[in-house]
Amino acid sequence: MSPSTVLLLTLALPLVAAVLTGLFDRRPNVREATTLVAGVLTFLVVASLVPDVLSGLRPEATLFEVVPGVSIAFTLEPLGMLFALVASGLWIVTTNYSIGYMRSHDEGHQTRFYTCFAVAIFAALGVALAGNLLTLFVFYEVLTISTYPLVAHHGDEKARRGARVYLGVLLTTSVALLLPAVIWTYTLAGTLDFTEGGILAGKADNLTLGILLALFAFGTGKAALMPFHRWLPAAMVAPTPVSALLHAVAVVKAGVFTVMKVAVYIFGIDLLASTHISVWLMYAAALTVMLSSLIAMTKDNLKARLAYSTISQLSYVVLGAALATGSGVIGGSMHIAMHAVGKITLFFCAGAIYVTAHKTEISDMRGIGRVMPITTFAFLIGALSVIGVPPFGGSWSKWYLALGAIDAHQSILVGVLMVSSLLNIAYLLPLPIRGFFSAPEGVANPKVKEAPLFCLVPLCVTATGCVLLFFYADGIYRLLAPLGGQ
Amino acid sequence: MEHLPVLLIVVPLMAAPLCVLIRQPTLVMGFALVVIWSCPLMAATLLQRVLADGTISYAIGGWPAPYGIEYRVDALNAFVLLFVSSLGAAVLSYAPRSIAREIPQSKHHLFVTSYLLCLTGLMGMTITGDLFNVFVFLEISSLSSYALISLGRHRRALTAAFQYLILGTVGATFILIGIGLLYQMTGTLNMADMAERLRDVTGVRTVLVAFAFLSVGLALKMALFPLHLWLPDAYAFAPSAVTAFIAATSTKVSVYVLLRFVFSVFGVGFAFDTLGLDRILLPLALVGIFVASTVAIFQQNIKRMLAYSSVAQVGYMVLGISFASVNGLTASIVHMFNHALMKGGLFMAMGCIAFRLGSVDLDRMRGIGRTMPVTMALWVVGGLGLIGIPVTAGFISKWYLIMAALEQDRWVVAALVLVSSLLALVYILRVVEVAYFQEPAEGDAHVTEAPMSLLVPTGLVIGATLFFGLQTSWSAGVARVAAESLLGLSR
Amino acid sequence: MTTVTILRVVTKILMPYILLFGLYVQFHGDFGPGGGFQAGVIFAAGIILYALVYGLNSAIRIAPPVVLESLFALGVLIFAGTGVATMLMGGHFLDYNALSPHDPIHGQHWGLMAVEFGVGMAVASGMTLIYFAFAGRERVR
Amino acid sequence: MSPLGLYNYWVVIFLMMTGFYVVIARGNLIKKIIGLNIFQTSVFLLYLTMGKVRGGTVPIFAEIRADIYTHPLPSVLILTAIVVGIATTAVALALIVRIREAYGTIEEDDLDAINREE
Repeated sequence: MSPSTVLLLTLALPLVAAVLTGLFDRRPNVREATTLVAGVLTFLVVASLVPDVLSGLRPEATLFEVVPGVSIAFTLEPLGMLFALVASGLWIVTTNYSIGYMRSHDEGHQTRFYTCFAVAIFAALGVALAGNLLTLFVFYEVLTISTYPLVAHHGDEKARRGARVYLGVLLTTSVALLLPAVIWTYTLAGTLDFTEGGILAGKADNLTLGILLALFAFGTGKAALMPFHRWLPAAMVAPTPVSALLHAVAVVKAGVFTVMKVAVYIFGIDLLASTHISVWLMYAAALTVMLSSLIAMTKDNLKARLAYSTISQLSYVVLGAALATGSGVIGGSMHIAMHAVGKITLFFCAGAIYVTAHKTEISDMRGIGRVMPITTFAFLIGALSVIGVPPFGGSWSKWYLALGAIDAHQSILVGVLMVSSLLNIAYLLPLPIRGFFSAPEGVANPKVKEAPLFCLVPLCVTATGCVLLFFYADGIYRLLAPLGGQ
Repeated sequence: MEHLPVLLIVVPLMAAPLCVLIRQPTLVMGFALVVIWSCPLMAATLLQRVLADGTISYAIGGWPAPYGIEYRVDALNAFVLLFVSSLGAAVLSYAPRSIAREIPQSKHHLFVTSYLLCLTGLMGMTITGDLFNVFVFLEISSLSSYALISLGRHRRALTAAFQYLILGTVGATFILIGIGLLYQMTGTLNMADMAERLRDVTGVRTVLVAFAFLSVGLALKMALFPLHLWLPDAYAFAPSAVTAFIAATSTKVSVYVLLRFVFSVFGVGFAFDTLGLDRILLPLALVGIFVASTVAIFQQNIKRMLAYSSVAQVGYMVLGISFASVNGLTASIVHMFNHALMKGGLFMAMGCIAFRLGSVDLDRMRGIGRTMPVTMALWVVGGLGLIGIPVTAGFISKWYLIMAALEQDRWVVAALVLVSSLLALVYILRVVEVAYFQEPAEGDAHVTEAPMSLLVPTGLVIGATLFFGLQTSWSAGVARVAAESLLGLSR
Repeated sequence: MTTVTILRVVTKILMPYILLFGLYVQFHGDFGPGGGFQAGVIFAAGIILYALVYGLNSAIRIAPPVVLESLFALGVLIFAGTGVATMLMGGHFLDYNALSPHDPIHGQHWGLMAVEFGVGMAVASGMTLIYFAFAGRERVR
Repeated sequence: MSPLGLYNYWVVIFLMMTGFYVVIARGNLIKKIIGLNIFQTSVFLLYLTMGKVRGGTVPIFAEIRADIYTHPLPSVLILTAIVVGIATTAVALALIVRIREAYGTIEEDDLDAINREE
């Protein structure tokens, strides 16, 4: 099979899975098996392209010409490769987890759930493989639409209101800011292809570029740059596997991925560095990091706290892009993967606690570590990775980000990174601390025990992943090295 | 082959009286379907030939162009002919099952006759190169659409049809006055000939008055805000198939005639530089988009909601015209097509819902996403198109429109267009929430999916909106050629 | 219905002349003022007069609506059919010259005659139908 | 030419405005249709006026040979327009009859009130 066929196969697999899950409405076992098989196959297909990309090949495929000179086209480059691996890999784990969660919770409309989930993965892979800005935008919107039913899953007034905010913010920003940015870029550059070194150099004055960058940065609502972060906490009404999808695998990562991609392949980091148009974006991102960490500390609801933590972590990636240095870009990109694995662990644990102990507030979780030791331990690992403590994956991305900040002569930002790590500790560690060291209160109910196996295995897998990523970060670095020009 | 332009008109025109002669409902329908599907085939052939060889001219009665009536086919009207006839055919294929519930059987052959006449009128308006012919065909299509609308089950269909008749006739008479004044100034009725002769009399007041009468008349027929008052009732109370047909074709043809008058007869220079048409059209279009979209949000009757959305969408088409640039016109023309598909498909889906529920009220649509999953899925895809989400055809229209606005540095207009699509989001989402996230009412829990004979045509039309959201060389590509020729940039 | 003898007798006398005049106007159309539309209206007026005096039912007996509908359709078909015939004979649509290749004037003549005949038929039956449609309604309240 | 020399146009304008006013201002549907007819008639007159040539005779090609004919084309056009007008009136009257049957009134205000109640 030629690499371009493989590329299209990657996209086709989740789509086929979506159709099949829809057809197997009456047979839940077959339906979920289909999702699992599709997930494994997708991951394998994506992984099979890794050697090609490492050796410098860029597989391509083109489908339709939508506007003159711009087609629905796919190109696989390192950043996309990383995102595709993360999305398809975590799809498998999340599916496993969903089976446990959805069944033990007796959720309704499970077929709709799996179908939309598969479509969302399809869209995320489309974003990852997009060969130009238009394709990326198309899949970005498909992702928004396909996750809307997931957020509104429960169908009650609360869920619908949350979903309305979710859809409202994401569509408003993308239609009102991102779309004009895309069209404007097209009128300026005459192309939308992702090109190494960018396509905008020399095409417009600094003011125009600055406005464009702002449109892109804020238009990518999924990157949750303040003040367009409201959708993330609102989407917390969704079932936990959905939150995992939104916060770790697909949605937010598609957002920061877009920002990174635009910075690297549309503007080009040299252009950003030489014109200094992205300096304000660094500070905007830094502000988001600090503010959302502070807000996270005030939240007692575990999922809400994790949501604000996600907002803060996403801005690391945006910061990496805005730094416009090799290390910054690599650090930011790496953080996409590191945070994904760490955060998904945390959400899995939150879900597991909710499913078994029916607790949502952190203050109610005293002594949870005594009854659910594995879950709480996994939570600790995930938290440490997100904080950036060795030997966990998250430490590497923060390391490179800090290097990038130094390269860009932004010592304030180095400070921001340090302080925010401290804040991370302050809002993430209380749960395991209380869980292990406080006396059980209420949770001492004898019926409460460890989460179902389908939930437990995935969260152990991802927790292990946090550790493995620390030792195998070199591979990711080699993959991403071309981005930073190293 | 040489007779193709006139056959396109004569075939449905002759089929209409034949339907009266046949009378037997099933036979009539079968016959009409065969006839009506031949129209898109002919139109496609025409379009293909026009794109390959340039404008085709056909002299009726053998009298050559400036004296006799001429049918003149170029890329623009071949495209309009193609989509009007295709949607006409698609909706008629859907009609048999739909009208079985909504129209007494004794009137079926008259329904088909009026339908064919209406299509004939619309295609005639499009194909003819003669000004007076435009009026005649306009009245043929209008009269038959009044009759079609009055067939609605609810008695308000009658008052709606009457209101439309009054306003439609006033509009048509305005057009007639305009044509008369132009004839008085130039002594010709042939469009191409008139365009030549008008150059000598550009400044004369009679021409200005003629232009005013024509544009107001056409604005009435295409329901441009604030002359849209006939439309919501007419769409809401007509039989489902009729609404789908009229919504998909009628206003678009009026927009086409406006394009023809402004660009081919009067010329860009006169209309935009001398008269400043854009200064009138642009605000009207924008206000229309916002007011109609906002009103749509508050409708309980979903057909009525979609009707208001149609008024807003006409605003987008007119907005594109007001830019008077290649991209602007491309946006207008391609949106005529895309909107025809989306609105046609949406109203067809509404017909499926009305078929099962007997109502199109939002309250009755609770939980319909579960009881009629396919219909509702199609509806949602159509709705996403109205918002302008990528992959749907509506996105392509928005793309060209924004591009046209940006290249003229009209930031505010571009921003307003984008914000307005969020209003569409609100009214579409309102239905989606009710349909998917609320439980069906007691009496409606047993409702099942619409029959295949309704679903398949609906699915085809909605599927086409997805197809033309990706493969745009057949829609936007042709629209671009047409736009260039309207502006005199090619051929 | 009250019978008014004078009206009935006068109508009986006038009827043939009205119809004859209708035919005159019809066929004189290509020499002088007249033609299918005017003729059709005059013809219809004759039938309507009959209906007024002798009652709707008698009028419907001599001109049943079903027949009128068909005649209406047929009239339109004759008009359009002439056009198709000219096309089949090698001309453009409604190019009457083609009807008689040797003598175009004759062709014009025949073509006009056929077209006007169709128009006359359609208008006469259409007008009568409209009258029947209104006259045949029950009184509301 | 004095303004009154074009008296036909004054008549046209007078009829047009009268008809238009009746269409807008009258609530009775039948009166609306009458107004519409007056409105259309004014346009017919407009066309006929523009075809008239002063001193011209009937444009019929017959034994009488004259030098000046009235322009026949506007008359022909207007014949078509008259037919269209008749068809419109017929459809309108048919609708009015049906409205009367369905609502029991043909006054616009009453119809609006009934429609609003529903």
